[in-house]
Amino acid sequence: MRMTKQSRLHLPRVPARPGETPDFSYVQLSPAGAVPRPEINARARDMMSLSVELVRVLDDAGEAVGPWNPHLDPGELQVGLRHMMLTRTFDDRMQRMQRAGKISFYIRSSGEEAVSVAQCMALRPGDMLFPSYRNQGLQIVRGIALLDLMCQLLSNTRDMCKGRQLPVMYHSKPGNIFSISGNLATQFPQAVGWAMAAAIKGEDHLAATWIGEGSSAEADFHHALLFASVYQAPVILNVVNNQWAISTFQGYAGGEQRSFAARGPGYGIAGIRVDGNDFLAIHAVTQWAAERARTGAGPTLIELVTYRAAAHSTSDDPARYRAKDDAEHWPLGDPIQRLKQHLMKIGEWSEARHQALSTELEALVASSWKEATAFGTLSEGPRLNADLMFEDVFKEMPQNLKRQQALMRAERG
Amino acid sequence: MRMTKQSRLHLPRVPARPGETPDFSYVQLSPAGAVPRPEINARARDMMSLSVELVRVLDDAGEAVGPWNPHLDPGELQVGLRHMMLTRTFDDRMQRMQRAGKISFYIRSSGEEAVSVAQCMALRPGDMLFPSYRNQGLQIVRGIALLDLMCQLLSNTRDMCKGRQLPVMYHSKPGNIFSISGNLATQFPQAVGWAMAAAIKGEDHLAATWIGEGSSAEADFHHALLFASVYQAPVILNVVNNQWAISTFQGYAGGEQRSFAARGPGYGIAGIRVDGNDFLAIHAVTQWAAERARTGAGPTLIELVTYRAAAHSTSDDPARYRAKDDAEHWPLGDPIQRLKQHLMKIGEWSEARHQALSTELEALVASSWKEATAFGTLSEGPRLNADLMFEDVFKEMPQNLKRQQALMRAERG
Amino acid sequence: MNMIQALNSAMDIMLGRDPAVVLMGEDIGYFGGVFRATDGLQRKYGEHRVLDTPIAEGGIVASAIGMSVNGLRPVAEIQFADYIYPGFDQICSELARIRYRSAGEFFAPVTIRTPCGGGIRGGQTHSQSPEGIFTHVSGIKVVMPSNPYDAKGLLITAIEDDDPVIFFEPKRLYNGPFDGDPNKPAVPWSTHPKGQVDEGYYKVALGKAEIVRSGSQVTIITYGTMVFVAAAAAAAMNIDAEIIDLRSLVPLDVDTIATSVKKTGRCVIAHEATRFSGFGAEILSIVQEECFWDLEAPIQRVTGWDTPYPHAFEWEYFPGQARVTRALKSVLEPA
Amino acid sequence: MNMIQALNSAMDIMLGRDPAVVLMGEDIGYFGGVFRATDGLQRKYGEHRVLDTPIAEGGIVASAIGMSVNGLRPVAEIQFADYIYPGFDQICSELARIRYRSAGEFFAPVTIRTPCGGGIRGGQTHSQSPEGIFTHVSGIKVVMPSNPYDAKGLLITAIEDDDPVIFFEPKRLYNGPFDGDPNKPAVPWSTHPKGQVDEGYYKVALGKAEIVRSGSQVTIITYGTMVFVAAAAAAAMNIDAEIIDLRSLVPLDVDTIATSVKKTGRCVIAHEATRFSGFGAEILSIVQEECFWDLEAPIQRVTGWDTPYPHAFEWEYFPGQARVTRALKSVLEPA
Ligand SMILES: Cc1ncc(C[n+]2csc(CCOP(=O)(O)OP(=O)(O)O)c2C)c(N)n1
Ligand SMILES: Cc1ncc(C[n+]2csc(CCOP(=O)(O)OP(=O)(O)O)c2C)c(N)n1
Ligand SMILES: [Mg+2]
Ligand SMILES: [Mg+2]
Repeated sequence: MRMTKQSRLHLPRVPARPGETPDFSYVQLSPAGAVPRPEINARARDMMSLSVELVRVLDDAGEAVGPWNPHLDPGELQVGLRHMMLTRTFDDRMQRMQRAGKISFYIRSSGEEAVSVAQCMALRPGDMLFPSYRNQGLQIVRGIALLDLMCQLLSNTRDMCKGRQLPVMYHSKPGNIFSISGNLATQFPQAVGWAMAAAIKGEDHLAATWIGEGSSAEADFHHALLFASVYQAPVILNVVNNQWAISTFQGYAGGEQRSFAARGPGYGIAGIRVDGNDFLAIHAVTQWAAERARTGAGPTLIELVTYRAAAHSTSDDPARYRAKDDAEHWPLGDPIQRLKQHLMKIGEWSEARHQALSTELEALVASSWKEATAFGTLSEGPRLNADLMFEDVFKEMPQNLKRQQALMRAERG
Repeated sequence: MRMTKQSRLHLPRVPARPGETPDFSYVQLSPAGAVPRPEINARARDMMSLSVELVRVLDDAGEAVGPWNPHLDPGELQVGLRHMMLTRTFDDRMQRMQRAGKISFYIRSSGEEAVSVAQCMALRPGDMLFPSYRNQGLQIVRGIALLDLMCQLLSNTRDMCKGRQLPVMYHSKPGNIFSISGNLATQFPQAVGWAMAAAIKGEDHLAATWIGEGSSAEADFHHALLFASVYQAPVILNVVNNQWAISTFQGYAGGEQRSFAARGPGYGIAGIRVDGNDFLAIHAVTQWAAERARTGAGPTLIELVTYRAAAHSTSDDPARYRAKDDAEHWPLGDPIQRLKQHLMKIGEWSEARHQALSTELEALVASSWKEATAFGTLSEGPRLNADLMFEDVFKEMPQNLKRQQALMRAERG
Repeated sequence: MNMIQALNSAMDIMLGRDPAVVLMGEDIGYFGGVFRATDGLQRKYGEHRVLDTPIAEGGIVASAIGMSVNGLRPVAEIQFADYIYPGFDQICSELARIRYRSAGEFFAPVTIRTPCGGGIRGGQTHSQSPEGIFTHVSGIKVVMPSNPYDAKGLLITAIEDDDPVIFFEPKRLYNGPFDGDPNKPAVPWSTHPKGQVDEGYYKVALGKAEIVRSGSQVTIITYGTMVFVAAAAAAAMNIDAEIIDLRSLVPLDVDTIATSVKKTGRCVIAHEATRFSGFGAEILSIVQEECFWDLEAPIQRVTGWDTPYPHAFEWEYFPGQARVTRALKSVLEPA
Repeated sequence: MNMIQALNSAMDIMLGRDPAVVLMGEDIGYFGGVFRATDGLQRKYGEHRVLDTPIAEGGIVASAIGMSVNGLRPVAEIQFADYIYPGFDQICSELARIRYRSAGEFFAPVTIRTPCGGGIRGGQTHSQSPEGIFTHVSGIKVVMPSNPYDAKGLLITAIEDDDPVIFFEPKRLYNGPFDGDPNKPAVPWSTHPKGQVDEGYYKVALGKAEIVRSGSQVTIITYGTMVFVAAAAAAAMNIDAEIIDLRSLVPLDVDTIATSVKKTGRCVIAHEATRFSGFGAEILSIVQEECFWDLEAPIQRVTGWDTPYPHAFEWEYFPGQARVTRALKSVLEPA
């Protein structure tokens, strides 16, 4: 075949590659307080604009403005700030520990802490969470001990996953947090099924699930929206649009033509786009969606517009594919800084308290780490019994696995 | 587990089951001529209403009205009527032949003839078609000989599929019609890939593909819309909403909450809903979408609102799951009757010519059938050589298949 | 009862005994399923226990997983085994893995029922036997009954099992046993002992093969449609064959297999699925590993050919009595 | 060249020779792929020949099929073999069937590249070896090279082949041969003869196995990562083993296999994938069928266990030298 003509294929524009100056002009913003707040039982079709505008509560001065202001009391905001700071402190420490060879792999949520923390705080303990691998804030808010998280990261003798899962693939039955999968997007329709079961059982718990904007390209995203729409399942479907999927810009997931929230109304589901770095806006939107779900008004698709400030994972180097100081130019700032600014604005926080808190959290993380490593690390200390490899494949171990377990023991001498 | 509470799960409403009176009040109609016709290069987001309204040209009196009137000349309309009548005559005859045991299985397109015929006539011969199993009108318009279609249905010695495919799973390389699959929806994203290749090669052919509203629930539907949106592929994605998927009402595919065309704008794709029994409206909408694709204005998702007037297939009995005389109450009537009425209205047709034409077509189908059966039927006459079973698995037959072919011969003595 | 009635009875009983059991699938609710397996069950237990679903096998499996994690016991029907592939990722990356990756904290007791096999002129997309593929995925059990009695007992066991089970139903056997000759008049289950099915609750264990005929000359290891074809071929040759119906492929009853082959010294394996990398290869491997020193002739596999299942050549593809006979001859008088 | 450079060179050459060749996949364009296999190719051939895609394996395979039907030769990368399942339906219901069902009028010359196997601490979702599953699907060719020279020649052949090919790349071998001992210092390909790769165009035929070491005592049939592990184990035992690297699983080089086992009378089969219904079962079955009368001991399979690939127990799961040695011993001195 000879190619004589020019290609006419359209390719999504990527704003800034290495060496180029960051350019976020493509991000559609709405002024803080500008977007109206519909009734809880409003029909998806009657609030389509919510899916393309951007719900914001915190203005540039750090004031909480507009109809979406959740009017949370300062104490709750301080708890939220603490959770976000703990998440970041934890992330940064674990990143260093991976570099030090203590754990095999790590994924940070830097710059996206408000997503998991504010959303989880707006839900009830009985609500079931189906996270992606970048939602550690959910574990923090639900009170999973740092020790437990760290032991999982270390695949050590106290690992909740018995050494079977990659680091960060946590789960917690008591915490109502489902097992995280290494396969993208699979949790999305599972959450809808969980919610369908809640409805069938006549319970008013809801399910919430998170997916990256890149992963929304997977079939599971469509199945989730479709089943949620058909059965009006009590579920909150969250797309975390942090602009990047490893090296792939969000335009390649469809973000160039339309917002991700806009997929919702196409399926007859409420779609709402929110400032993913605005703790108050996220909390308000999530509470609104939760009330819709609980009152039988149907599912909601929330797009959280944020930015992946760090590398995709410890295996990744973003300098290869995006402008180096991108994150500093992100128009929606940093979630921790913005909530801190607001708390200080309303006289409920100070630099001194902030300093004290971060020192406290550093110490907390450090002591937990010390405790965790006592149970073994990748390179040193006690190791899990390899026999565990053969358990939980089935409820009872079948003949062939018993036999293989014995062979494995023999091999190891 | 004990279930104490009432289920709160929502289930889509099915308007009329056997014994109930047909009820089509759920179908959103727009008056003929009422829906505006946007510019070819209009952006999807600026014409969202097109995806929920209903483009209609023929009014109840049979007049062609409004901005979507394609102003086709009477000759072309007469050709269209002929194609639709031939499709129906062919379908009815093949249905009878299946009942007579001459073929194993058949699927009619009764009541939906305008979809394939009008759309195909609005496209160019170089445009590639990726049909479902209910688009025989495409084969008729593209001039595939009845003899070839019938021999495929008979899996006889002249079968284009060499006996490998179920009846109706045609293909035609010269006719630019892709091989039909028994697996629902798979052709939808394949058509997008074909269109991407056309763009890469700098050609201005487009791809058109058809899917049932029920099949739009499959992952392939989402992949097609997503890839079409990301690469702005020159493709026309058609959802034939004939209200039923075997026994499953369209509400179970998401049609209760929102139109199928509305999925388009959610992905940033033009979505347009058209009266699927209105030859002129379908032709106009398809031509509009084709021009968009050819001029690089992007893909279009068309929902054709029609009714499956007959059983799903020869294996199905709709009396088990829907009101018996449903079809007669369908608010959009019958596509053949409506075009006939229009042609008579404009003085280009008469009962006499209609009679003559149907007699001619009956004869044509009958003679083709006679010719086809001479090459063998399911029960009598010459049979294909079973050796063919082993060919075309690969381009060259590998050792193991040669060996198995020999064994098969030995078995047959 | 025929096999459809037996399956219906199993689901009826489980819906009645356990409020956590729900049925879901395409056309299974109001309509009762394209093969009528769920006929009448929505009327009896309501629309919230017997759910019609969108046509999305991936969505069906995924939502069934979520439901099961929330305490229900979904029984999902995939209309034809040929259409299970859109759900493949959710089955082998998720359903099979949830207990393992959560160290047993979460589990997904989902049963997936699906009709398989040819013989009904369904062509390449309504005739497949993909069971072998699923036996390679650690964490799911795989079952295929060959008669109404087993079908009911195995399905009840599968639904009560806390591990995921894929339950293959040889559709050619729905209405009666079939000896491989499509020209013979059909035999109804009512005339067959395995068609005598108790109305009530009973179980057939997973992982237990059944010796449907004990014999001394050769062991025929088979399952599903081929059980009756093999029996008929052996009878026609009148040889004293021991015929084993595996019933469940995972877990596999290696003891019954090995004991038999050690006794007979000869082995034929028969299934309808494509030969290359079909489940017969695993059975053959196990027999070779367990019984090598007892084998008096090469083990033979009787299978479908390594092609799709062609519409017009269904009976040339199907491993009928001629193919079984040839294999039996070669193990009895090896060249 | 290491294996990544060899694969990159193959794609570079084919992009240069044939304007119909396009590359597509997740992160393969600007970034050059998570394993760098397509590094520099978008810069060299442009964004319209080397396409970044959405994260949708099903969409990638489906659109590649459509492109191929329109005259292109897409080479699609699936980032990890563990993530090929969302594309499974398009692969086995469509890609494998298009030539057959259209009686050869349409065909889909798509090549799917995907890294497989463990040994990089990837845990259960970055370590799988699903090749066996695809060998059961009639209509697709399945290839797995074990070194840079073969990787380049086989990939060029696969891209030019008019049938669909799934091309598995044992990722542990990307940077060097590996004898199964993770504690030994890594050996680069530069020190290995198979790392001496011509810069230019050349082909290695599909369906031809390579005898990497000829010997008389036992035949070791293997492919991918296990080629070097098996060789090291045999060397350590210093036995005179004949080692066969299959290179392509479909079509399979039965003649080379049978000739060798007839000569040695003993056979060990080794692969990294899970044992039950793995490809080893088909190889074992064929050897048993072809060489029964020549076998002096039961054929042994050396494989991964029937569990997912656990993160913390990677080397207890991996079929290392100890497992190979045990099998060799048992075929050489059967109990
Ligand atoms: C099914 C599947 N395909 C591909 C991958 C490899 N992969 C892991 S993360 C990732 C990017 C996901 O990006 P996004 O969904 O935006 O989430 P983010 O990392 O930005 O939070 C990819 C492609 C995978 N894990 N699973
Ligand atoms: C993947 C897959 N799942 C299920 C089926 C069985 N099946 C064949 S046609 C059909 C209904 C399709 O309905 P729709 O898409 O509305 O098309 P229509 O028959 O109305 O034209 C079903 C469920 C199939 N062929 N393929
Ligand atoms: Mg992202
Ligand atoms: Mg329909």
